[in-house]
Amino acid sequence: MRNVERLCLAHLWVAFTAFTVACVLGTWQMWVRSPLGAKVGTPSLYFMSVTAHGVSMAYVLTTFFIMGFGYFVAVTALNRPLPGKPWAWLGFWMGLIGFVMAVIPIAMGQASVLYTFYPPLTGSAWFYIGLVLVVAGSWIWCVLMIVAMAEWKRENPGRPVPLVMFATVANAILWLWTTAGVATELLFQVIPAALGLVQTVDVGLSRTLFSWTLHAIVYFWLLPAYTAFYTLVPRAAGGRLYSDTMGRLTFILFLLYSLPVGIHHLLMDPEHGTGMKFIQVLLTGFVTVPTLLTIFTISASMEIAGRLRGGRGVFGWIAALPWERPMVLAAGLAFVMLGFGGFGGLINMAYGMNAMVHNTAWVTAHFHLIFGGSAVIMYFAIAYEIWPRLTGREHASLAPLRLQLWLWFLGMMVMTLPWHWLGLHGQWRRVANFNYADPIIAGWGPWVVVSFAGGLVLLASALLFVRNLFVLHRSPALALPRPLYALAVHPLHRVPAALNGFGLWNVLVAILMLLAYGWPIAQFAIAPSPAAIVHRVQ
Amino acid sequence: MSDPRLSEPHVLDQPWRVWATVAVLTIVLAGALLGVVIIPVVQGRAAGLDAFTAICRALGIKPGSPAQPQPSDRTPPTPVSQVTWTPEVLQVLARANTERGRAKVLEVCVACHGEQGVSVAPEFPHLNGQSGPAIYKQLHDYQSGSRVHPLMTDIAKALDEPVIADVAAYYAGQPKRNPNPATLGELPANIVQLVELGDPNRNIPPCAACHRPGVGGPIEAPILHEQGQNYLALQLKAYASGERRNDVYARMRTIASQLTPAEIDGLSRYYAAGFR
Amino acid sequence: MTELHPEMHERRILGTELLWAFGVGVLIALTLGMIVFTALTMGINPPSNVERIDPKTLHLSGEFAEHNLGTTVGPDGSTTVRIIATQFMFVPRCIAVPRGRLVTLRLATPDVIHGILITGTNVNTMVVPGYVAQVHTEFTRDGDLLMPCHEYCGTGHSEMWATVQVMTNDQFKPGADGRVSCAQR
Amino acid sequence: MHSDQPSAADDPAEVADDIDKAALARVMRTVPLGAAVLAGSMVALLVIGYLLIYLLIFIPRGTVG
Repeated sequence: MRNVERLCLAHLWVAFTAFTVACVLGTWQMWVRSPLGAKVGTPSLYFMSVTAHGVSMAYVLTTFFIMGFGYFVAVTALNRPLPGKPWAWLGFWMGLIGFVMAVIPIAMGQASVLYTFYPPLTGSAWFYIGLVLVVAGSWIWCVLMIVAMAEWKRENPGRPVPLVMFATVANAILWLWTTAGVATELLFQVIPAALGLVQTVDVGLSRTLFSWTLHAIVYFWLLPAYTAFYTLVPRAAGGRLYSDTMGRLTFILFLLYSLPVGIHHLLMDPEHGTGMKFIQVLLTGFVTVPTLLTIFTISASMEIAGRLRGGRGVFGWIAALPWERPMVLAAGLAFVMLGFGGFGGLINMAYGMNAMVHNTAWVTAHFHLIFGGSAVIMYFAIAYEIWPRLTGREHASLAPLRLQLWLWFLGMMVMTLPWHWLGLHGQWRRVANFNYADPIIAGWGPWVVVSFAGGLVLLASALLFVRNLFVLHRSPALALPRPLYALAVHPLHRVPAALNGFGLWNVLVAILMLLAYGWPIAQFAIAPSPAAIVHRVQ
Repeated sequence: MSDPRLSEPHVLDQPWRVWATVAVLTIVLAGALLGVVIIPVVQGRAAGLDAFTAICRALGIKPGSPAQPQPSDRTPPTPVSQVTWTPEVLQVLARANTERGRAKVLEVCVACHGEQGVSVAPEFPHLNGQSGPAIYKQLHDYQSGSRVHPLMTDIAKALDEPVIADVAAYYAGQPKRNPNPATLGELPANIVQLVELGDPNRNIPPCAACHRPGVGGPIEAPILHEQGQNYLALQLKAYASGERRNDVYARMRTIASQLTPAEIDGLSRYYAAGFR
Repeated sequence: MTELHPEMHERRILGTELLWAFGVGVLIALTLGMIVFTALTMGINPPSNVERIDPKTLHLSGEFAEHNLGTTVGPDGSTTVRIIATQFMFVPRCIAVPRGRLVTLRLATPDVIHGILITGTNVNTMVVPGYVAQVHTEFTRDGDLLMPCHEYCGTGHSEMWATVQVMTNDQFKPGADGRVSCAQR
Repeated sequence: MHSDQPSAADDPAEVADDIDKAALARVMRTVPLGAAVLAGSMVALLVIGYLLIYLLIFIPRGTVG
């Protein structure tokens, strides 16, 4: 009853339940938008569904998965009990109650405002209050992660924090910084407007505050995948991590550069000048650095494994890797999707060129590849890896696991590659139906059908994933738990404080945020946007 | 990196602190130099702007792009409605007194719109359960001449601002009870589709996107269900012909002028029957 | 090659990583350099017109009053298009623009956030209540294009679009008042 | 992972893997050649794709400012 296993499993099952429902909704949405589904459903139903899909995937799957995985890491990597376990349960229940509070108004059609908070269109106050509770629950997790690491450091002076915990705490700190923007927007602008306490809203300010959160939140979702790349994948492949130091630097760079770049989501907005937009585009250039470092470090780690297994030549090591292991397979597929998604992102961030693709299917393709593809396929792999530890049971067969990962990869590629093409031709986002009688839109029809087929494959994969987990709960007991976390080629024995904690980096984040967001926010204090009247959906 | 055998962590740390700070500041300053100075000044020179204006535009202190001159053009306006939705107006509506509204209704409106907002003749609209802002806007438009009616123009001109709000609030608070709802008969499927889905071919948005309570559409959009069939048809025709033109930005004129007579009839019956 | 001391070897690994980071830095500089180069030589920016306007009184006076909307050619030959984006319609619904000439699109909204793009072109901007969104561009091909609303603005969002007629110089003839409307087709 | 009774077997720093030191030293002579070629060519492809889209699609569609 008191075990951390229960805590982790509770979080993970909430995450994956929301995920499965959201997959069904997403597939239905693609059907409605395709030429096959004309006259199916109504716009009211469609936007209700999009809201539920976005909230479940972006806020519930991610937050609950990251919390559950974080608790697992804190206990297994630090090899000490989790501090403040009752608090962890409090965070869980706050999140779950918040989720239910948000879902009820969505289902009643009183929050069909999508999962982004863009007043003056506002939904029911319960929707926002529920989501604030989810975030507040995750703040408890952040504090527990920080405390767990601090206590371990006190007990182990001079020893480097295990990389996997260092990465998890980096993500917790990143999340605290990230949520500051959206929490301010919700508490001071959106919730008073939804409650009817105020009749107007400063839209320029609300968009700017949301942009504070909008980019870093995606890194919050991605960092568990990166954590797995550095700490789980090399061991699963039978090798060593190429460099522990670079792992630490990578997570530090993510903390530094994923925040002061949010205005690249507002490149097409009229409330910011070109100057601040350019500065944040430049900083966005730097947020690619930790990803590109990861690609090299992890490739090198895999190369170690491949060569240890007898691979030769420049590329022979790739074939020699144990692709039959889900973690290795998922990492390989995740990198392919990261490549395509990263390419889309490179186009998005390119200042004026953003105009070519902003708010088109290109963007939807980009974040489905990066988050739905790379991050979520690693969530699957992590779940497959830690579930035996959580349940004390072993997978009876790895074949259905591999099939599920392959289906997810194929479905994602078939769904998103047409979206890039459609986006370049101007297919816009967030619509319930297209007029396929229009000569321009008519040409898009076949590609929309292809992407719908990809959606069906994704749905099959999602259902297979849940089945695999259910089967595991009834599988034979695990004989001996395998060690999970990879060693580095040269394990660190001593590291500078800068690479063993976050004091310096928090100061630098504060400075960067002041420089990057000081003027964009201050301008609304000097000259507020002319007030816009709130439009309430309720 | 220094050799870890020779130094303790906190000594090791110093270069990290210095170099990380220098790197971060250099990047931001380079960005500022390019984005706020070099790019706008060079662009401004090509567009005939002085450097100061170009930099102010890049910072968003002055309007316009640093790369282009601002257009200028002003012609005198003739607005189709004088009503604006400001916090002050919404405040007036929120503070309305339904008792005073009822007194005014019994004195003036009752003859046509009934005490409970149920109209006495098919050419007059039912007002029970109508949205307050919708009634407020129409009375104002009669007052300013944006909407014209042989009776209503003079009646509205005799009302002052708080009374308009009171009357609007009174009728808005009356329950819906249309005594003579239309019977649907065989309502064609295309009418239901027009209400729920609109018509993408003709660029007509769904009626329900604005005329359903709590949908977050235009503030002045009236509630239509259980409105009189005759009145609805008359108004759609008046919008279609341009006879009625107090819809801001011609939203209803544009839509109504695309509807066929059969659709106008069908939509009027749909809403009169009480569908939402 | 001789066996290195682990710490020396770790430093060599970090040296390799640093070399990689340098290469990556060069590539990032190349992508950013493209942006800076085209900003300097071609004046390419994201649309960033920080021009405040009261969304509540747009229809009463000024350039966004109903009959001031549409395409106007000024005395100096510059083409300006004024468009209102409102729930759930663009006014006007058909927009005439010339090919191969600089066009300035100015958009405002009286209600919620909208956004536009024009298919096959680089015209794209958010339309945020409280601001005039402005795009300067040149249309490089003629024909009918779609201009949909690309930001969710309510249930009627999917039916919100306008048509853009890109006209050749022969077709694009302003009237006496400088106004140009779409050709009936 | 019986959480309240942590076992040393869970501490990664204390669990050696079965990788032979000599074998590791041998492969480390070639690593990261393959990784550099693989990752380098992928990143180069990305940047080339970016430049192609910038020059062949974005610019011909008309400049914006």
